[in-house]
Amino acid sequence: MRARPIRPRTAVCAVASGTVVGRMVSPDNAEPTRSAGPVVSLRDVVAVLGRFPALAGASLDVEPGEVLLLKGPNGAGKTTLLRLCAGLVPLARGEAEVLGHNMRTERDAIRRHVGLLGHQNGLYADLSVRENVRFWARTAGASAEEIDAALAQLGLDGRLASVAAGRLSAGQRRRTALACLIARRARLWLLDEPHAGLDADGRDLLDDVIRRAVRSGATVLVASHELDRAQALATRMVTVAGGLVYTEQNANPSGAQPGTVN
Amino acid sequence: MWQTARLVAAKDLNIEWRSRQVTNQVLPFAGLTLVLFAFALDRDDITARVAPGLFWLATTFSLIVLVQRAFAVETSDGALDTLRVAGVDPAGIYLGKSLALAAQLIVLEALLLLGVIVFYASHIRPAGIVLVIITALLATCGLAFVGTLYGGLAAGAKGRETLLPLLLLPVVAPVLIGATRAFEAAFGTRGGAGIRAGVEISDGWPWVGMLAIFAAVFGAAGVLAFGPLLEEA
Amino acid sequence: MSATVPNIQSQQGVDASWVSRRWRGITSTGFSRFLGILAIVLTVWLVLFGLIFSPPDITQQSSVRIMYIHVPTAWVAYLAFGVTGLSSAMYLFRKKHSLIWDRFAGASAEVGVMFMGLTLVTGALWGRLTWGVYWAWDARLTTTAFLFVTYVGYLAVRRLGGSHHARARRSGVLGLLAVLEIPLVHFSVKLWRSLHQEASVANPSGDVKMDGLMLFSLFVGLIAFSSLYFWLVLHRQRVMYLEDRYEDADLDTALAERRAESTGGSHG
Amino acid sequence: MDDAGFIFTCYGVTLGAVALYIGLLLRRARRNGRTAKAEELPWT
Repeated sequence: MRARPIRPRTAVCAVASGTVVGRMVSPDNAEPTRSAGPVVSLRDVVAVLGRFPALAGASLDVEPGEVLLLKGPNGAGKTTLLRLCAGLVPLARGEAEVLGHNMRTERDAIRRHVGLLGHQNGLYADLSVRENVRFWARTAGASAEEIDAALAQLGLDGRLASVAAGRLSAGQRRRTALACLIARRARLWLLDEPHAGLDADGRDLLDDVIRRAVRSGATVLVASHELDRAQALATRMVTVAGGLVYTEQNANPSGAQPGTVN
Repeated sequence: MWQTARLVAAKDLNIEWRSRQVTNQVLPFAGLTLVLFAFALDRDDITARVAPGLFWLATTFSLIVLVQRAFAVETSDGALDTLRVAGVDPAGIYLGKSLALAAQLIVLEALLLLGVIVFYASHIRPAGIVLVIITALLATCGLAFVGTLYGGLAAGAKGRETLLPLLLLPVVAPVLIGATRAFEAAFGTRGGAGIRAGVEISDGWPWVGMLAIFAAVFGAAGVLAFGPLLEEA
Repeated sequence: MSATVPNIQSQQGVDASWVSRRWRGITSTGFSRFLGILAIVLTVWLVLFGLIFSPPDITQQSSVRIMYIHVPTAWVAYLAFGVTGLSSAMYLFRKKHSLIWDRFAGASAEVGVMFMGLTLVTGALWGRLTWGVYWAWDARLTTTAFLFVTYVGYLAVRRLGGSHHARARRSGVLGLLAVLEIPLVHFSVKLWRSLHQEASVANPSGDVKMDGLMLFSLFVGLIAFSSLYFWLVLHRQRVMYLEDRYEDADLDTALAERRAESTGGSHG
Repeated sequence: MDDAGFIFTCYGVTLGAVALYIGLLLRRARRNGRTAKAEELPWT
């Protein structure tokens, strides 16, 4: 299924952000451009897992082309924040817009343009590396050349390409998942601990992948504990703690005051 | 939708081809069921008479195993999440997975049929061959549609191993009944009370109609409902 | 007595001092209290008529008295599942996706499962007296048993967890599928039986010659159980609302706790 | 009355089950409604 073009939503974006960034965003795959506003805009977002409020009123704006590093202790809500942006976690309270679309009402339009690398790689253990990449690329309508390019970019075009994903090491699986992500040509990349399991070469490759993604117009959110690595790459950094997002400039929660939600 | 369906079906069948789980585990399981039925019933004349029912019962049990497997593949490494994030058309996923499931079931049924003929000394009347094939195809479609629909509902849920049979078995009862009666007509055997000794092949065709309705109803329901079911499952 | 429920001194005008305050629970309103009293009165009446006033049947003797219970429970169970299907559709297809429809669907299914269980039990007792066996593979019985299991599964799915709307969506789909399933199961089971055996099992109500008092007893039973059903569903639905609300209220304290985690100042 | 055992079982089981269900329902209502104010509830 080919993706539907995203329709422009100038008014909503401008109102929501108050700032309009001049640079137009247009990835290689020549999707119709839309007016630039924040790629991610969260307002007092609450997300509940079971009965546990993983996000407790988080607010965040991410501008196009940013590489935003999310840091914070384990259990702070980083993973939930990324999964929420991917449309996997329901919004309990608050408002969220991703790529100019409302998360509650237009989730389908968001999803086609978001790529998530979560804790799990989303690979089929019995299929080879190439088959995995091919499957995920084709569901997004990528061509054979793009698939080959993605494999080559991560050094998976040699002997490894025909090995079953279940037999790979953790780092190699991570690389395969990255190749799938590249081939899917997302405009918003959500990387959850992408460094986990990668060796030094793999980390260099990851940096390279992120740089290329940004160059082609994507926006990247990275949650990582590898601060040295990620900081060199990031254009901005926020701290997630207790289900809230703290910007680096002022250490006050950007969320609403506790107790006044709704 | 069809493009996605083809991709997903090819992927599922490829996984099966690589892992050989059906060949190595489900088939022996189904064959074992046939043998155990023979032990439990312990009378040759009875097993021959109830062979069609046992055949479809073994198929139904295998269906549950196959559906569990089809969704374990999707949930074990978060592939289902990735499918949702990627916005892959749920109707396409549904049709693709149903198709792959149906293909596996057909292979299983062909071998089970052989087993029934060998173990239970059943024989198909020459005129009943067409009836057997059409019945098997339609029943398989129905089973695959229902199985995928309820498998998707239970996927990722706590206690899905027990929930799936609870949901699935009552629903597939019409298929079990219909396909069994149609097979009896083709085999020329009569289960149950055996009041009427002979049964005509034409007795089987109304059941084929019912199987077709079943497959159509649940296929349509699955295409419509699979998307909402996958959300936050 | 009312000390156990301190905040629910409902300020309604209905001051029924003859009803113990304990029973004026939080989920009751004037209307539901009326329904409840109606149900109690009619049930007492049903027991009196069913056990004492109505005459024994010519062919079934006293066993016909079971019918005054059995038929209304079956009727109420089918009504309940119908309401579940309807409410599921209302939740799924109305723009607003109001959770009240989901709660009605769930409440109705739960009450329906209880009544259908009772139908099976009373039916077995009656069958033992009239047919000599507790169970017969009659089309109607078989369909009923399948329905019972189906809705037990429905209730299991409702307990899977997730947000209220996730529960509503999942069970709504299942509630509609069950409605699709009923005619298919019934049709196939009926066809199965009709091919199989001659009418060895009597048509469950056909051979009862009803006189006026018997018919009246049955009628009382239907009204009594229907009002009982409406009372139960109304209250179950309200209890469900309270449970949902309780979880939501819990969220507020959980949120405060969650936010407090970050005030340790570990961020910089 | 003949078959009195069956008939009384039938009436007893039915009415008993309904009474049990009502009892559980009221208990749950009381437990979950402890913090509820009457005027907040949609049905009052």
